[in-house]
Amino acid sequence: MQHLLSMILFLPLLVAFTMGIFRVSIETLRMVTFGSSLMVLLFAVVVTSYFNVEGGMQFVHNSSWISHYGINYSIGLDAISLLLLLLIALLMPLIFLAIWEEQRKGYFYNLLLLQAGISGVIMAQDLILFYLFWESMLLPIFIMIGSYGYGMRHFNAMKIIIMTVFGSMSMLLAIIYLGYTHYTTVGFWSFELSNLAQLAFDSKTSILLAGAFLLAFAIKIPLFGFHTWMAPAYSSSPTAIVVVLSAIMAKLGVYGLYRFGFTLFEIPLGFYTPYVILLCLIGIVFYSIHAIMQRDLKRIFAFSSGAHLSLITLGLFMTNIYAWSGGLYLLATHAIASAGIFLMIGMLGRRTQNIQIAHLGGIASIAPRFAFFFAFFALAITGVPGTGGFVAELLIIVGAFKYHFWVGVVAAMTMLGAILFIFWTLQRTLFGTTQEVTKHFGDLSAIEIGILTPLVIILLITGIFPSLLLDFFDASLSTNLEAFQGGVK
Amino acid sequence: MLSPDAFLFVAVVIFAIGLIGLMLRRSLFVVYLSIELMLSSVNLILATFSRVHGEMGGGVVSLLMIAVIAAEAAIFLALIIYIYRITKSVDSQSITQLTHKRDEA
Amino acid sequence: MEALLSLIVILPFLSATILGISYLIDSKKNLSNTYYATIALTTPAIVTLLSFVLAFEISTMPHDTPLYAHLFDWIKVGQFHIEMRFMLDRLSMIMVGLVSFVGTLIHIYAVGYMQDDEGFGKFFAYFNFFLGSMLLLVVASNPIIMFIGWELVGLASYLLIGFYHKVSSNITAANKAFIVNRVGDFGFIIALSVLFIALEGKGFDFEAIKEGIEGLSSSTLSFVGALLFVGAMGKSAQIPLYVWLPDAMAGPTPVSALIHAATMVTAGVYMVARFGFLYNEIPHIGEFIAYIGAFSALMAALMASFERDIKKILAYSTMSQLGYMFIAVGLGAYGAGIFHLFTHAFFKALLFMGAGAVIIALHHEQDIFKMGNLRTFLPKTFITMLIATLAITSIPPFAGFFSKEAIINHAFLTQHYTLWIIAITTAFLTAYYMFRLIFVVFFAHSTKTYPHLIPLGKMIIYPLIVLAIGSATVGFLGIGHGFAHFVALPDRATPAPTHLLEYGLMAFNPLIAVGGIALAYRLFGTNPKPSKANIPIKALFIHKFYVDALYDRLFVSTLRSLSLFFDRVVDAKIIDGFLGLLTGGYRHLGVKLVSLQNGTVKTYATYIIFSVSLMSIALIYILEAQ
Amino acid sequence: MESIIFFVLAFFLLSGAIMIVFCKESIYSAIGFLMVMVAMAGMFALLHHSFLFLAQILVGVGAVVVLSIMIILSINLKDENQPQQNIMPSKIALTTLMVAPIVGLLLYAVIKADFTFAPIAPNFGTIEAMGKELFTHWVLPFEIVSILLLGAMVGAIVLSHRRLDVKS
Repeated sequence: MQHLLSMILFLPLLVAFTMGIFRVSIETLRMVTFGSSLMVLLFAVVVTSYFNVEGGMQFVHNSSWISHYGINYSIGLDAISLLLLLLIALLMPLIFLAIWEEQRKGYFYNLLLLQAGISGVIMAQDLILFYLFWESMLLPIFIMIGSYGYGMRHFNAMKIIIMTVFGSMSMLLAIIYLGYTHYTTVGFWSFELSNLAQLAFDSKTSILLAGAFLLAFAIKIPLFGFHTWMAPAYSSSPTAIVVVLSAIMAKLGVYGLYRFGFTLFEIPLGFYTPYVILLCLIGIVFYSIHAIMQRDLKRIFAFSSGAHLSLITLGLFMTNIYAWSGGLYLLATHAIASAGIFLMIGMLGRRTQNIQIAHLGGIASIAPRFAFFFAFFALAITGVPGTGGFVAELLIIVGAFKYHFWVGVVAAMTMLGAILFIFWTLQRTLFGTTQEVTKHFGDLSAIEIGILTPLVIILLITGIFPSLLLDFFDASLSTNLEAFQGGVK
Repeated sequence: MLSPDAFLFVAVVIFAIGLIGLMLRRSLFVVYLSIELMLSSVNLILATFSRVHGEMGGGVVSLLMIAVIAAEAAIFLALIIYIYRITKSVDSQSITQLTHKRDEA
Repeated sequence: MEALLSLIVILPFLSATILGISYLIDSKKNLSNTYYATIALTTPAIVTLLSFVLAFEISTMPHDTPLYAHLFDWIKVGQFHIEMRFMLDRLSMIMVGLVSFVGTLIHIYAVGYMQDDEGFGKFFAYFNFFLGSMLLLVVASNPIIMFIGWELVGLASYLLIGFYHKVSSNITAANKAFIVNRVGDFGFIIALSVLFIALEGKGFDFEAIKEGIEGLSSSTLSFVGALLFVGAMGKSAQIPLYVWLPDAMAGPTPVSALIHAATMVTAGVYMVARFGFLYNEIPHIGEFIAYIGAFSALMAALMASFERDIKKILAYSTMSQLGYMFIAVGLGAYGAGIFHLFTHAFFKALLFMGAGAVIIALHHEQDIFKMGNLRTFLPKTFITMLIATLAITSIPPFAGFFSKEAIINHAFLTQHYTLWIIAITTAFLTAYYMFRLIFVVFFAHSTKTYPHLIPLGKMIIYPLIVLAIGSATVGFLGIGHGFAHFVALPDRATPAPTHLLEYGLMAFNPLIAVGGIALAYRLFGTNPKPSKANIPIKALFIHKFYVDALYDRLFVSTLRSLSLFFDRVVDAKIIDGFLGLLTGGYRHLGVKLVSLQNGTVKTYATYIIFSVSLMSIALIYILEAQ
Repeated sequence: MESIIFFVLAFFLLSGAIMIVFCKESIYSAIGFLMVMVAMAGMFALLHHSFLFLAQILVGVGAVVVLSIMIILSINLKDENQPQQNIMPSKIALTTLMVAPIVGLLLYAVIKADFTFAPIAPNFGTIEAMGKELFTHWVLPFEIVSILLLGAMVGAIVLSHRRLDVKS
């Protein structure tokens, strides 16, 4: 039980290296990777079953790694990390199923590394460890966009890596400074989150440090102004990567803010709160309007992701229980919905070799199942009641009104924002008459339905019985919120 | 009686002239001769210090240096001929193989 | 009883799911229409039965003890505690009965109407889904659950308007409907949130709100009330959010009958009545609602008078009648408003279904000026539609007379004479445009024949007859305010009229209507011609006051150009431009440094010497310093 | 007497150096180089390094200078092949300015250190003493230099026999 988390973390790595050393055939590779992702899912489910909702940080494992600088292999989970871990564990088998036909081995290796990196980010309790995984999950993405992507893939891969690394460099500096300060004030080196949280800084330093962390996460999320890597990267990415990018990676920015930002810097983040909220509000409106005239399905939903992530971040920064619950709920449900939509865009692209909206249309009349699932995920993104997105948006909006009236009004605009472009997109993609590329559009196969159905079911359950999930992280959230508010006072 | 300073002064000045020649002139011959000049000035310094300390080590090194000068002369002159045969000139500016070439448009 | 109440909502969703999955699995079209029709019809029939059972139960109980059915806790976060709980009081009982009864009839009608459509199964999946959502809306015990139903009926409406999805303009209409509705919902959700925050900790059920609002300031309440009404504007097609309703006629006719006439569009009225206790605190907002309703009624009537599409005439007529309802609920006569809602559901559904019968008989012809003399060919349709038309023009003793008269008189008695004049004018116009339709479609061109007329099936005709009986009789429920007393809504007090005044008013309304009929007969009785836009004011009416063009210019084009601006200027020029300055600066520096590396050895030697000389200076300095 | 000899040698040394750098024709530079080497040999003699004196004359003058002159003459540069370069006063000033700190540092060190000649053994600098020193303490460098010379020889041969069509 103690090592379950480590197994989740290292199984994909182990599989990747073993497979790489033996240079197995593509058939074996896809079987084994799929099997390993199922194993990870199983482990994650086991972890969940042993998880104590009231228990705070659990499954903690701590062993010394680079002892001279106090860097430890320190991992653990609380409810929110567990939620993210479940998400990635659930999505990976689906992604492997979705790329079943893929002949290039690099896909599988990179995805395995990516899974390990993301799991590491979620579990890490040591800042250096966190940083290590944070950067290592970027590499597979860089490689995959660069080698298997579309369009201006090299440029876009460079753009995403330069912008995100720029942010994480500032974070690294801050991390090292924190560790050094711990050394000078306490007497020994440590990068353990719980230790660093005890440090006290004068206000100017802490604002700078918080800013450095914030920059890294703001680029990753991305908030308005740091977003120009987003649409190009999404449009150049292969399906598997775009699913991970939108469903998990972007969320990790928010997670990082929650886990590290709010634990380390309660007070200085208060200094940034108005600005971040402003950026989020601009983002909500800006991304929605921006998406209207995009011509490429991936870019449209990239901006939709951006708008939702702004909303999640907004929820996080308003620091009341409604907004936090809503933000985390949206984090989960939007991950599922956007994974669904991007998987479907991948399926669409495989059929038509073309995801330019202008060339699509009429799919509903010859492929009703495809149309149903596509429309379902699109509507789930707009937050139609009955899907989890509605619950989340409702909570965030209520929280926003609790925070400030006008913030609430703009936050409520998400209800308008998403539909502006999504309905027009649906019209041009699914409805109308068929065109050249959609004339022989094949409906979804049984496997594809198998991939998508779990996501649909999850979205429906989260929409109809939200208390199931909300109660799950309510305890963690309330505790952290109280701690945070206590810190501010 | 001469002081060592006099010798050293002379050596330093010759060294400086060698440096100036190295920077100032483009002709490979002059560059070569400037380098020889500097080597010789170092030689002189070695000899002087050998005398200052009354030990033979400096002199021996100086002797070895003379051999090095000879070797250097052989190589350098061979190179000059080589370059001359390629470029038909002994201009140091004509050798630009080390330049950074922009490969993208 | 509780289980029955839950079943009312759950059953339609269940059958919608079954139908939907069957339709999706059945890609080879092996399942017959009978399979779908059986499931689709059983559900509303059972729901209707259940609702009658419950109605019996409710009407024997005192009016202030509603029936509750608690399903599960929906959300419980902090003070935000929303239960999935249904409430059946007399108001929702009326609505449940109405929706399920009229819904059942329209389902039957739709089986006949959609018989040849390849999306038969899908249609009924949507239809049952709508029914469930509408029932969820009306039995919700708190505004959040109500809002869920509110949104879901919008979604169902979107799906059904765009049912013929191969024609892109239909989808445009569907999008318009959904988006405009969402604009209304935007107001709704803001109102709910503000109300919740104001009442935080006191619970959010309707009863809790009723008790809670007493402590709130009038300005908060006015704000909430006004924004709630914005939601109603969207759903119930009032100025300025009415633009979607005429376009929504792109859907199949049963959809127009069920959703865009009888049930969904009246949700706004229902909501205002549901929040009657709140609007009673803020009568000035109520007046505002009444004026919006009045102007909508008038404007819709004017547009209907010049419309040529049979369904759009009825759509404007719906909007106009909804305006009447808002006059009533705005002035605090909730009972009268709901009564008009009730009667209107019968005759407007009937009108749409009759129009649908005509349309299907004529191979999907919708222009009334291409019809005529149909009374000889479609006698049953003619009779039933005539009854409905008499009802809507408030000719006694048909249903509309009682309900509309109550509203118009209420406006007069509460001394809102402007409203009264508008209402009377609209009544005149209603009679005019409705009989214009009847005359043009059924009387004119008395020699016209239709060789290729499609015979109408029983499934289409029988519901018409049932509804015609309803349209003729349900008005009597309202005699002596019986209906209003039964519903027991918190009506604001009205001054009692003298008998003379009462009878005067009662006689006045039918007279006005008869005037309208006479005008219609004079213009369209024998040889009708479509109106031409020969004078500016007519052009204004024919072009729908240019509102569509205005909205298009104001919102659609602006958003599109803004989107392009964001893409091409903000992103590409400003943000990437700024980043470009950074990266470009880096690159330029690189280019500058590259020129230092010019490949000539001499230059490199110079660098070395230069560096050495710098070091020398430093060394001298250091040595001197020691 | 020694001082006079020193100044004469120093004069030749400096003027030879200046000739190397500032003469336009390569052959004059070579003559300047000859002067430097000879004067340098004289300097060695003044420092009682008789063997160095001999080696400098034999190797420096006899081999290096002669080889240089021979190469210059054999290439026989025409004017158009000469680097077109005017020695501009401003450039001289600039390079001098750059060199000045180095010279300054060295002179500074020399003045500060205040060296004096130590008394020397009678056989200082003789062939015998040098040989002894060379083969007792300096065998390894001596061997290394011999290898260096071998390498230089091979290198020079390879370079001069290299085919010319490698680069255009």
